[in-house]
Amino acid sequence: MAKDQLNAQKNYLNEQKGIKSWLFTLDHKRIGIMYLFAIMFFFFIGGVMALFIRLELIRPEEIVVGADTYNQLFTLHGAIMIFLFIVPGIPAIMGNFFLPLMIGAKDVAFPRLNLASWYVYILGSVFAIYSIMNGSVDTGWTFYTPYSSDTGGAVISMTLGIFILGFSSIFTGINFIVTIHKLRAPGMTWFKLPLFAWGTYATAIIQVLATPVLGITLLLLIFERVMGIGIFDPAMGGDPVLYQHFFWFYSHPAVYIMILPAMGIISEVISVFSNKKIFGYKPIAFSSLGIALVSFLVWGHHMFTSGQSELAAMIFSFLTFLVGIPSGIKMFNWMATIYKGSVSFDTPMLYALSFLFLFGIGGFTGIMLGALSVDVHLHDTYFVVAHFHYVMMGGTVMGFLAGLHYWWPKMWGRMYSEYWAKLTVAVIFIGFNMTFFTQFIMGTKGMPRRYHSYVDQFQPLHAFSSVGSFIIGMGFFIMAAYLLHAMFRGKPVGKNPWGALTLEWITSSPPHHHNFERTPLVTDGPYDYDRIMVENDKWIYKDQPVEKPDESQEKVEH
Amino acid sequence: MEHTGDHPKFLAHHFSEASQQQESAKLGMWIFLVTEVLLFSGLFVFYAIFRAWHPDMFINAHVHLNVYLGTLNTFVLITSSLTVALAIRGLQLKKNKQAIWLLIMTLIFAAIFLVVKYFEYSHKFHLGQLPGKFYSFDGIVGTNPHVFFSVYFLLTGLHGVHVIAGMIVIGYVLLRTIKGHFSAEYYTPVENAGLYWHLVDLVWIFLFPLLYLIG
Amino acid sequence: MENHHHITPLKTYLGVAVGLFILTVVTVAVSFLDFGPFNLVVALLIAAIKGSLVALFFMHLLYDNKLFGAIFSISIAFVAIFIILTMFDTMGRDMVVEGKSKPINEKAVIYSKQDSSAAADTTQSNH
Amino acid sequence: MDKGESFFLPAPSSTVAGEVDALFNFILIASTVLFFIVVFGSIFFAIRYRRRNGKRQYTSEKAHNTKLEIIWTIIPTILVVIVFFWGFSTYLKMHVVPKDALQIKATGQKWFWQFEYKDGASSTNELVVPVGKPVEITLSSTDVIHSFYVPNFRIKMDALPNRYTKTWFEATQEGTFDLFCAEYCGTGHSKMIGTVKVVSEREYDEWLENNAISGEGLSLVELGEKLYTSKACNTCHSIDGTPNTGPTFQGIFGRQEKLQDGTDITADENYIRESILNPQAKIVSGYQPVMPTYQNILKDREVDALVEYLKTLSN
Ligand code: HEA
Ligand code: HEA
Ligand code: HEC
Ligand code: CUA
Ligand SMILES: [Cu+2]
Repeated sequence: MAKDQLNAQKNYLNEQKGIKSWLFTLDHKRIGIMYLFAIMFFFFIGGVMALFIRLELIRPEEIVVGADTYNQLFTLHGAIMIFLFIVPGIPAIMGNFFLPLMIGAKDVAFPRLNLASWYVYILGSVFAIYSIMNGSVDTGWTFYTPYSSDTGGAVISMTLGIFILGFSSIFTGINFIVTIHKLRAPGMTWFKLPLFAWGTYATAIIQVLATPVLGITLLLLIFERVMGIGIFDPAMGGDPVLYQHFFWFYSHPAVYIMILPAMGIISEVISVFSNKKIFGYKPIAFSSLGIALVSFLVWGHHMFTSGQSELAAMIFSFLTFLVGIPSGIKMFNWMATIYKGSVSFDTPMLYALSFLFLFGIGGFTGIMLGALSVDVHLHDTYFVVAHFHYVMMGGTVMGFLAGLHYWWPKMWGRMYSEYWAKLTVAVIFIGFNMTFFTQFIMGTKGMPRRYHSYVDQFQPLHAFSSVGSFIIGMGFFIMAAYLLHAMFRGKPVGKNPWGALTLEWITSSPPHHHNFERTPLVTDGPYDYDRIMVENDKWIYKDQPVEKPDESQEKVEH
Repeated sequence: MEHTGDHPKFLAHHFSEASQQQESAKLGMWIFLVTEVLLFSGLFVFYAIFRAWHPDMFINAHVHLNVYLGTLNTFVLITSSLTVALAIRGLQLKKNKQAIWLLIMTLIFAAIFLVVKYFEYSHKFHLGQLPGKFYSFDGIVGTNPHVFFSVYFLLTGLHGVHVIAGMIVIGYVLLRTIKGHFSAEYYTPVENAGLYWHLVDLVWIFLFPLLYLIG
Repeated sequence: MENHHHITPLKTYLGVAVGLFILTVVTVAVSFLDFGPFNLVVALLIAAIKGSLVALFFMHLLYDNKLFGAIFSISIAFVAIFIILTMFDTMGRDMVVEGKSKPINEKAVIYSKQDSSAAADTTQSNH
Repeated sequence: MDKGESFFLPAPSSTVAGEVDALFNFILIASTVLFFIVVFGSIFFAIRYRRRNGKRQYTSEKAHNTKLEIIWTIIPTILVVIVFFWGFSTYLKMHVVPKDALQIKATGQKWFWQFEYKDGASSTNELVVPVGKPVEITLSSTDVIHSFYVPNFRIKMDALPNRYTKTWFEATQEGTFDLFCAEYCGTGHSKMIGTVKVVSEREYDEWLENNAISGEGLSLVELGEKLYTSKACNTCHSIDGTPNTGPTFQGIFGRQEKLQDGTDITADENYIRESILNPQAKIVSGYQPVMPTYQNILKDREVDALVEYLKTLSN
């Protein structure tokens, strides 16, 4: 019976019907959902490739794929995970869906641009798929010259694909900046913005400033390949190290494109599930901006052994450390938020705690890599591989999963099974540490990355790591199952199952087409848990125990 | 729907006021211009690094560019920038006819720019002063002169692509002006097209001395 | 609801355009003089002035929301960062240990066909 | 475990290794402490202040504490400044080559290392150095970027095409150490593994002498057999019939080869010679044109030796 109720109630999912109503929609929520499916598809592909990589590495000799195929596998795994999954991931899915809701807007500033960004994403991914099927790419996701300027394969169509994907990223970025500047609901001052909005705002700044440089870099790479213009290829009078400057000018800031929105989600989740006012709102907000700006000054830390000048290495190392401090500020503030909270251990909170644990390790190992002399030893070993999986998978993906579970009931109006969800957290957490902690040890022992085979001494560690990766795979398999189940069959939820105070929770689940019945008037902060509590979709004020007058009332309209 | 009464036709449903929509569009445009500047930045870095490495070669090579044609094109672009600016002024003052003519003039100047560029290019093609491995001119002393022509063609080529894109955008707003879509209350698309065009001009203002005057 | 737009006087526009023309003539004229390393500085200075005129008047930065100006300045700042930090590397490779900055063979392969002897020369001298 | 090997790091066997390890351990310990405070602190608080019987409560309005905030900004800042200077000083040491260092040229090539010592001695994939003496390695590459990495020495430096880079080390311990190529360079990247043999100074001098007049005493076939491994042919060509990156050498002499352009050719002396010196001229069908040229690496006699050796594999 309850199920029917949900279907009867009008929402963005059922207000219009048919495939066309999706493909031509301008509704940011639907675009978010379309991104969800597209991006999850590529996450799955990238993940399956990762499992093949691990399978191959169980033993030093060839098991399933030869050296060339292996090289293509990690290249595609890296490129897909970065450009098709994690960079667009949180902004395009959760940002699209929830940013307008959280600031009380009816839509993003440029809905048509938003839809265009989805199509551009698809176009870019078609190029990527085309390249995979036509000769593939074996350059590593970094496309270092001169290897990339004379290897065979579909380097040009792949880079072109990534070039196109860049536009999608830029469109999203422009949209978010303008939306946050111009479409906040009345009363939503800058310092009442939810921290997720600050996170996406900082992300959007990076997207706008860095992505064009990736674009021109890849264009130059293509020109180098076809015309030998002499910028990167030493045979034509160019300098391969210069390519690395170009590439990392984008790709270092890009790692903060990945992490900042995840940090935004973690701020939301920790506050909500501790039912406590977020500690240090302003430091957290400003540290996002700080990270965004400083992130442009550190790219050279990927090049400490590349033959760049010692002066540059020194500057880049110093600035690298400065990025650690704002990240630390966030971590400490989250800890202080939990202190004396009223903490519940729902699935999103478990992911948030996993985030703290794993990102902590990833971040501190980043500091090791930033130290010049230590990086000389660790560069291009599995230590780096472990570092970036800890920050990307352990950081961003955990943040992403926290967000996915936190907002899933809002997106679909239905709840997943807490039992299976909690089990999955444990499976993924354990599998993840098995897979990648071993890689730290391999790295410090000197195991270079991008190796199809290796010296025998690393065999036990590699095997252990591979077992871990299959456990992760299992975890995701269970997750896919219960989330899909929840989408259609889950128990309907009310407006606000978690008792959160941000605006997306005052509208119905799933929200209807225009987000809110009427534009909300914002008077409370997003984290005023010291004086507001939500029980059974009722906003209870500590000093005036009446229902929150305005937005929380059900109204039938449209 | 909610939009009732005095809501102007051009106002999208998710904005509450015309000024909000206009400011949003302009903000979006400015951010877009930022991405354009950074797109060019890569080529400026290319230029800066190689010029610093091979200053003599750059100086020897740049004399092969035609300063007069470059100067002419500078005048042409500045004029076209002026005409767009005046076209917007025309709309503000409700002189739509004038605006239309000024936009047409802008297009004409843009075309002149391209024609001049065409002559410059074909001359270089003829001499074999081509980028990268197609370079076959000898007569420039210095290390790797083909790199200078790579930078030259990439910078002016990317700029040329922007000129063409700008012409399309201006053509589009011109059509809409003719159709009477714009008024003194609403002319944001024209303004944005203008901004784009000024950026094209701005880039050229830097390209011109860097390539033609000092190499 | 503030819907008043600044309308720039015709005189200002024409004045700016004339200024730009004059500066163009100046920069071309100056390029025939030789200030040594300052050639670049002078040329860029004039270009910067011209650019500012376009941005402030044609693009209305002077009258518009200050945010736009800030955004635009940031983009210029990042271009500068890009160039400067990269140059810390490319210009400083010999700083600590000599002999690392120059290519072994200065000439690109496309010239080796034309004069292989010259190319061979540079190879020798660098050993 | 070897001497000095720890849970994370392999045995330190060069003069800078100790310094690198010291910093590594310092960061490790400092991070572990901070990690325990932040992460286990958070988890502890979460459990300590868990929601009892599912009831939400109003919580403290405190969201700000200047003293704390200053502390957790300043302490990490101090730590990273220490780490920065420490790391930088060792890094400089790694880059400033001592004046009296022994000079060896190392060239990376797909997919082996070629070393050239003074007096014309050379070796492939095996770097021989004396213990207790600083050794300067001048790196370059003939094709793509490779990277010279000896984990036990804690040094790594990219070898760039058409440019020299430098690194140096002073081995403190005799023995044989792995030498990896750490920069991705294609199909054979993971096979581009060599060794560094650290020997006493006397042995080193002997080795140099023997190597400089290499192969004088051997017959052509014997020399060819030696070259087959020492010049890294074995990384791509097997002698037991299994195809690898390149065709097998088993039965190569007199074999009919189908070339990529469709023509057939019989492998005779000239063909083999050309294949070694100018491998791109004729590509065997089914293989990539990835074989490096040995033009400036092999002496004439050595090419002859290889040809003779290959002949023996056909009976
Ligand atoms: C989400 C992505 C992400 C994130 C967030 C980070 C974060 C950081 N990364 Fe990482 N990194 C990558 C993704 C990421 N990285 C990738 C993909 C690569 C490899 C690419 C490739 O080569 O293929 C890489 C490689 C990489 C290198 C190059 C290694 C090499 O190739 O030799 C370096 C070197 O400095 C580095 C440093 C750092 C630092 C200092 C941080 C910092 O931001 C971390 C800050 C966080 C903390 C420090 C923890 C919390 C802080 C506290 C609790 C306070 C106390 C702190 C102190 C005392 C400092 N990273
Ligand atoms: C976001 C980034 C990201 C993520 C998430 C991962 C995830 C994983 N990665 Fe990867 N990795 C990179 C980015 C990433 N990686 C990059 C950039 C490189 C460098 C490439 C290069 O060198 O060029 C790299 C390289 C790399 C290597 C090194 C290869 C080498 O150097 O030789 C290895 C080896 O173990 C590895 C393993 C794994 C494994 C086991 C996972 C696992 O965690 C994967 C688990 C995921 C799945 C199994 C998918 C299951 C999904 C579903 C079932 C669908 C779910 C659906 C719903 C939820 C609806 N990765
Ligand atoms: C990087 C891998 C690699 C190395 C190292 C290498 N080769 Fe080759 N070689 C190949 C490949 C691939 C081919 C087939 C394609 C071709 O004909 O060029 C080949 C072909 C040949 C052929 C022709 C084989 C035939 O069946 O016709 C000969 C002879 C040969 N190599 C000799 C050598 C010798 C001698 C050495 C060492 C001194 C050596 N190669 C080192 C990759 C290698
Ligand atoms: Cu050579 Cu990797
Ligand atoms: Cu980085």
